[in-house]
Amino acid sequence: MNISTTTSSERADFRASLRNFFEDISPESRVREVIASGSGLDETVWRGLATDLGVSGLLIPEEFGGQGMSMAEMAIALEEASRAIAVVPLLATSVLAPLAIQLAGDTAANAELLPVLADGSEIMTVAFLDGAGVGTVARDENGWSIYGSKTAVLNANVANRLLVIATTPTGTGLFLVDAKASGVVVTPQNSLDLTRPTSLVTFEGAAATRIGAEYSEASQVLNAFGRIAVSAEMLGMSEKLMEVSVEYAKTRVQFGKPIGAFQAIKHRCSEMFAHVESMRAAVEAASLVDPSDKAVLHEQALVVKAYSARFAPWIAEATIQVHGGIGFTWEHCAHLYLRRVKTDEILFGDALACRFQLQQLLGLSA
Amino acid sequence: MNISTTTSSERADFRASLRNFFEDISPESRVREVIASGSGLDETVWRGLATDLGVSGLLIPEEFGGQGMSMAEMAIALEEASRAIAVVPLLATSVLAPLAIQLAGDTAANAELLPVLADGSEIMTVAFLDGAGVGTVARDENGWSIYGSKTAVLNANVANRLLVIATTPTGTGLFLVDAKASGVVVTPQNSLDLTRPTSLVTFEGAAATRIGAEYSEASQVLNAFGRIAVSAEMLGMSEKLMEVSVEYAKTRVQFGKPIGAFQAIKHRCSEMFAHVESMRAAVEAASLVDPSDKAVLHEQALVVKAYSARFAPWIAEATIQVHGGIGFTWEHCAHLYLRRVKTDEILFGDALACRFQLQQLLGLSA
Amino acid sequence: MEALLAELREFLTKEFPAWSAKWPDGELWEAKLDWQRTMAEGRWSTATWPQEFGGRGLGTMEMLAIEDVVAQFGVPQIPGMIGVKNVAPTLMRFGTEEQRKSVARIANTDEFWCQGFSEPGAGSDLASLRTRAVIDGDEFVINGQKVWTSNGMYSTHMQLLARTDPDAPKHKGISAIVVPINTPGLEVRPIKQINGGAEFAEVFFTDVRVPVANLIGPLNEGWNVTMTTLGHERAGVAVFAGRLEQRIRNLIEDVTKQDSPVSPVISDQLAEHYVESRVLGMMGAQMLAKIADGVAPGSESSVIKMVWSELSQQVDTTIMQLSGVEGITGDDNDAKSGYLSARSATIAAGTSDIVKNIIGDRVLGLPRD
Amino acid sequence: MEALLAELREFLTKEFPAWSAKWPDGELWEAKLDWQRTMAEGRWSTATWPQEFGGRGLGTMEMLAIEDVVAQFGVPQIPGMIGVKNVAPTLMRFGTEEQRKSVARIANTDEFWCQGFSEPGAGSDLASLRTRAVIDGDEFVINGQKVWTSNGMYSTHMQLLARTDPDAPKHKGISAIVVPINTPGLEVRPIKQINGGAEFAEVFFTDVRVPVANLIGPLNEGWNVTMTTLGHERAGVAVFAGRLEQRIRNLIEDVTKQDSPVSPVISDQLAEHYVESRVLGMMGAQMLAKIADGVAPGSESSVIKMVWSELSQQVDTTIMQLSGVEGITGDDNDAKSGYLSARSATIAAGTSDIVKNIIGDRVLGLPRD
Repeated sequence: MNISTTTSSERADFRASLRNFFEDISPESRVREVIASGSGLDETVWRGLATDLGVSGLLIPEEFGGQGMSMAEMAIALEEASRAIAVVPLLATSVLAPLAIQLAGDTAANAELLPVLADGSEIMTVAFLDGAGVGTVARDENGWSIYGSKTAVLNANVANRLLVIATTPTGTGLFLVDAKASGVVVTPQNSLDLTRPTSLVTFEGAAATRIGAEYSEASQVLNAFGRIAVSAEMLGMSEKLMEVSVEYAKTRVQFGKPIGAFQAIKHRCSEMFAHVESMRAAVEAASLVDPSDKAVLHEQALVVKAYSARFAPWIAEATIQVHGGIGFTWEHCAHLYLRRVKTDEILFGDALACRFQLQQLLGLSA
Repeated sequence: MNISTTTSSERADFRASLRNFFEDISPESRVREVIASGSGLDETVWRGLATDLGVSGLLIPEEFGGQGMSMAEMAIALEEASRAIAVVPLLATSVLAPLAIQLAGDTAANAELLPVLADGSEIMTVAFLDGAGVGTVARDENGWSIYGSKTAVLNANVANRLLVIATTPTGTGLFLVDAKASGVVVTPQNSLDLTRPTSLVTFEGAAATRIGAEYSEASQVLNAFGRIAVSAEMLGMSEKLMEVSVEYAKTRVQFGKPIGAFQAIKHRCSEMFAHVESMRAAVEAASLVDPSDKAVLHEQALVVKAYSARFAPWIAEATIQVHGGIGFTWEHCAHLYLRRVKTDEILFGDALACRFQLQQLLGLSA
Repeated sequence: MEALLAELREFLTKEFPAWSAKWPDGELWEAKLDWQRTMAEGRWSTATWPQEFGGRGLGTMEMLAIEDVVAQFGVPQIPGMIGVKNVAPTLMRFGTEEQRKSVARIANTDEFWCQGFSEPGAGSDLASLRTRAVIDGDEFVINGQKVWTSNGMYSTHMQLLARTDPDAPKHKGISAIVVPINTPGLEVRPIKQINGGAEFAEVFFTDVRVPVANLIGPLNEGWNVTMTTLGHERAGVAVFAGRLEQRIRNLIEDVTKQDSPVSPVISDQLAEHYVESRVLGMMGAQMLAKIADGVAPGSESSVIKMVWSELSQQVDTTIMQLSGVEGITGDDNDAKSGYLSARSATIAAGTSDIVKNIIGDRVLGLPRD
Repeated sequence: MEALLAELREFLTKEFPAWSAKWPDGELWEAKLDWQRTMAEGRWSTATWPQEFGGRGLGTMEMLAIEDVVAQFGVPQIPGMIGVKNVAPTLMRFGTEEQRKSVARIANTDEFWCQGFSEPGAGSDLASLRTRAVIDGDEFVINGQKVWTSNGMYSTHMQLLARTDPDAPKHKGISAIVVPINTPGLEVRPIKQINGGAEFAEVFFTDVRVPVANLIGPLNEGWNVTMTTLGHERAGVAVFAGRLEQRIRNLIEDVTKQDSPVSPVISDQLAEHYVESRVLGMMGAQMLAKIADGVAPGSESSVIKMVWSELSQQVDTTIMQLSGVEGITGDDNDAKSGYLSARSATIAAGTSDIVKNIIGDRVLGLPRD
């Protein structure tokens, strides 16, 4: 991958323009409209990200119409989009899909697929989690066919094409499947996260194109990027929830004073702040790791995910607690964040699973 | 065992007389004197417990000069003695030793040993924990001889005779060894607990008398009683520490008000109270279990120990936190309790070890 | 006691299948009302009421035993619980002769009552409520807003707490008033919760007029009138404690039946829940034993409430963790909705912070802030 | 920077073995003082002092790099740290010409300073201190008591904070005053801690008289005089963060070398400590990078202090747990004394409660109580 990294002051500018963008066109009221519509996609935001801000192409080299940037910039986009709980397939289409393709090292696939991702003209998603008790296998039957099922496929309901990680006769491969192909069934799930619908995708001999060769190592690197990406999302949401909690604590009066004057509330807010600052340090450090140093990337990704997946849900839960009854209502934003945070917690392994992998790296586990 | 249980109002009277006794003759100043003397035994308190209050004989049948009572009464004595951090071998000599002997079901041993325990004329202790990396074995060499070492032997420095649980050629046995016998070396340890010195006891072919027959099942029952006993101790200490903390929180003024008015302190005290009440319920329930129902006894003992070993240390630590700097001084009582609580936490298995055994009972562990 | 429970078992063995046959969809509102009428006819829902009001005059322990048997049969909860458990006892004790006529109608679902307590500005600090009731001739004129009114959408009447003397100290100057829900000026709107349910409502009062005769108990004594009967609920936490213990036993049994073993860390976490729930259950049992001995429960109910709410929330979080991907995709919808619903455990009926304040202030005698 | 560190390495390679040869028992007080003199002669302990005071005029980053190298060599900490790090900078900035003469003597251990701040009634709430200094002619007459005075037993001088205007608001009316320890009326008693150590002292003042010329900075401005130089210590927490991360790495390495594997639950707990310490280390590194860029650190130091103190306490508790029976019998005395000592981590230099208040009040702008 041919990437460059901006300076921290350039990144601050980038963050400011994203924040303005989302505040303008994706306020919470708009998010709720899109959720109610059931479409699972805010077209306006998506077009804006692709065309005005170039976010869809951040991780795509300039030769393929992208910006040729690093995870350091994409982390900011993920933070800001999640802060706004925007209903766009940013993680699936602009992070996982272009990285999955590039990690396959297939020149033809890069040339075909990266440009349509960079300009946002096509929505793709990566199907990486096997359905319960069902693996996904690829068979070479005069061309590849996929059998099995994938669960929790992000934004599959709006995707044109699916990148499927499947078991091959000799290992693991990455495959491109048309979402409308015969033998592909996309069934929307009753997802916890209302801003990012997931689907069960079943394959019954769906025709597929293989991208690149053996993919098992690439799949590990993709997981590492995935962990950093969802951690950035959790950071953006946690920061927002902390701000919402602090604001409420300043204004809500009970027993004759703002509740933020009570230590139980004040200290909860201070702990939120400490966790947000910690997550920020960890996401920044992980997103600046040189991706060619795979061992370091793997370790840092596990650390940041283990931390975020443990404390971001705590912050979302504490936000409801600080708000009391009002935080438990559908109308309050807290649950929208809680739902998305809990989803990020699980994707690419929860905190316990990441710590288990770290134990292995540290020689603690047999 | 021939035991009877008192009513709860009789037990309340018993508690009151014990509380008075310890407040009178074992105030903290006295405890510190005995600690400083290095003797590890407050003779006055010990005599009083044996002769005035009959505590040494609580768990010993009347036919052997004891009171023929149950763990329900002994739990109260352990709570009150530990509340006063009295420097007496109550756990070792009046709980573990008589139970160890009676569990062996050896009529002659009962007749010989229980009366001198009941009247407090002899101090015995039970050596049950193998020294690091060294087992304790008994060999039949024209009479039994013991080899190996035991660690953390409570009050061994003042004991006349030791009850040793050792591996026999066919299983496990209980053995009586004279503390002054040739081949027995008692080495005082640098114990954390200043009120209940432990020793390393090494045996190099020390002559021993076997009590009863195969002891492996009895040893399990003894462990269960041990767990209930140290939980009762932790309850007594936790209650005292809570009271000390609450008292301090009412009087210590910072930032213009008593610190107990600050929620951080108030809620810490409320949590202490909740844990103390929980421990009280658990100790009471466990100490009222019919000992002949071994499965129930085993389970309840694990539950009460798992709970107490987790939260009593927290209470002792929180006491220091509530007190700030003064709680970190040698002169404040907190560390004397912390040291004894942490010791009780470890004896008969810490919370994690007890939970592991519970997992096995629940079918959770392979 | 045994004869009583035998009678109950016989009753349920006969009536529950009959009701199930009559109502294939037991979740229907009408079906639930019908079940409540059946339970009232048998004088089981109202067993603690005095006989002259159609009850059996039983004590708390008997009622708890009855509830246990009822739970074993798996019959639905009666929908008018608040009326039966909270409102009716208040009316029996403080109500006028006219008001007491509601008691029988509450039992047989002719009337369905809610309680108008919490307000947007008065949640944890309930006594700071500001809904006003001003006497104008022989009527109260009520203005203000209530929130978190359980069953507000289905009720015919409200037991309202309103401020009748704004100059009195916070806990004084509050009165309890009967307000028919169909009174002009009163509007009820459902509150949708984060789990999608809507068991609560907001209620708005704009110049709502009811007769002064609707006052329950003395004027300006509504706080005491209401808190006295809230005490009836106290023993309930002991039952909650036992149920949570059973729930954790069931969860662990389910886990042991799974094909793939869980992580040793989760296993230990389940054992931790088990230990805490066992101890909670012991506290609950001892509290019930005290009640059975005629001793009024003291601080136990606050401690049990505090431990129960935190533990039950943790258990739902653990279940969600056990469900993994199935929890976020809705393939295990019970885990998902249990997790979301459990967020209220440490908020409803006094947040954990408030319970800790109460223990600190009232039990430990710590200085108030 | 590299040349500087090379010079330091050369210095330590020569001087440390020489010192070790001279003092077979490096724990002796005289040995430690001798090492401090050696470090001062090399201008390494005083590297951040301006050159005119015998320093090297270096910045924070260089000092941290120096401390890293010093730590690598495993040389003892200098005993007069408080004088060198806290008192001397204050005297250089606010002291009279006479007072500044102490600076060189602090470096070479001719003078040994402590700071008299905390009082029995003024711990977390330091500004409520009540030790009085009343001007009587050209002397202060001092009465009161200090507590938790680090190195109080070994000091020749104290930088005292005393109240000189009892009518002023809490943070005003406090002055900083030089008090020689041998002044009549002053008594120092050691405070024994729960781990058996006695690095702190109580100091009693009974009509202690010192010249008004001993005032440091303006009268009644002692709070600002002192807090300004306390700021010098701030960057230190970043170093603590890095050291805790390393400590946890070492602990895990030791555990992996054990013969018997630890429980999977403890393994997970160690991994949890590892994750938190790695993140803490990242925060520390980013804070240092900011300082290196000339940006003043803001709220980071409070957050790092809070996380550090809780995590380091947890780690010592885990070590005690790993030691099991050996911890309570003293067979693993490091675990035991580490556990006891760690109780002060959440108390010393601001309790965790106070740090959370500071973050809430100053960083988040929450209303003060």
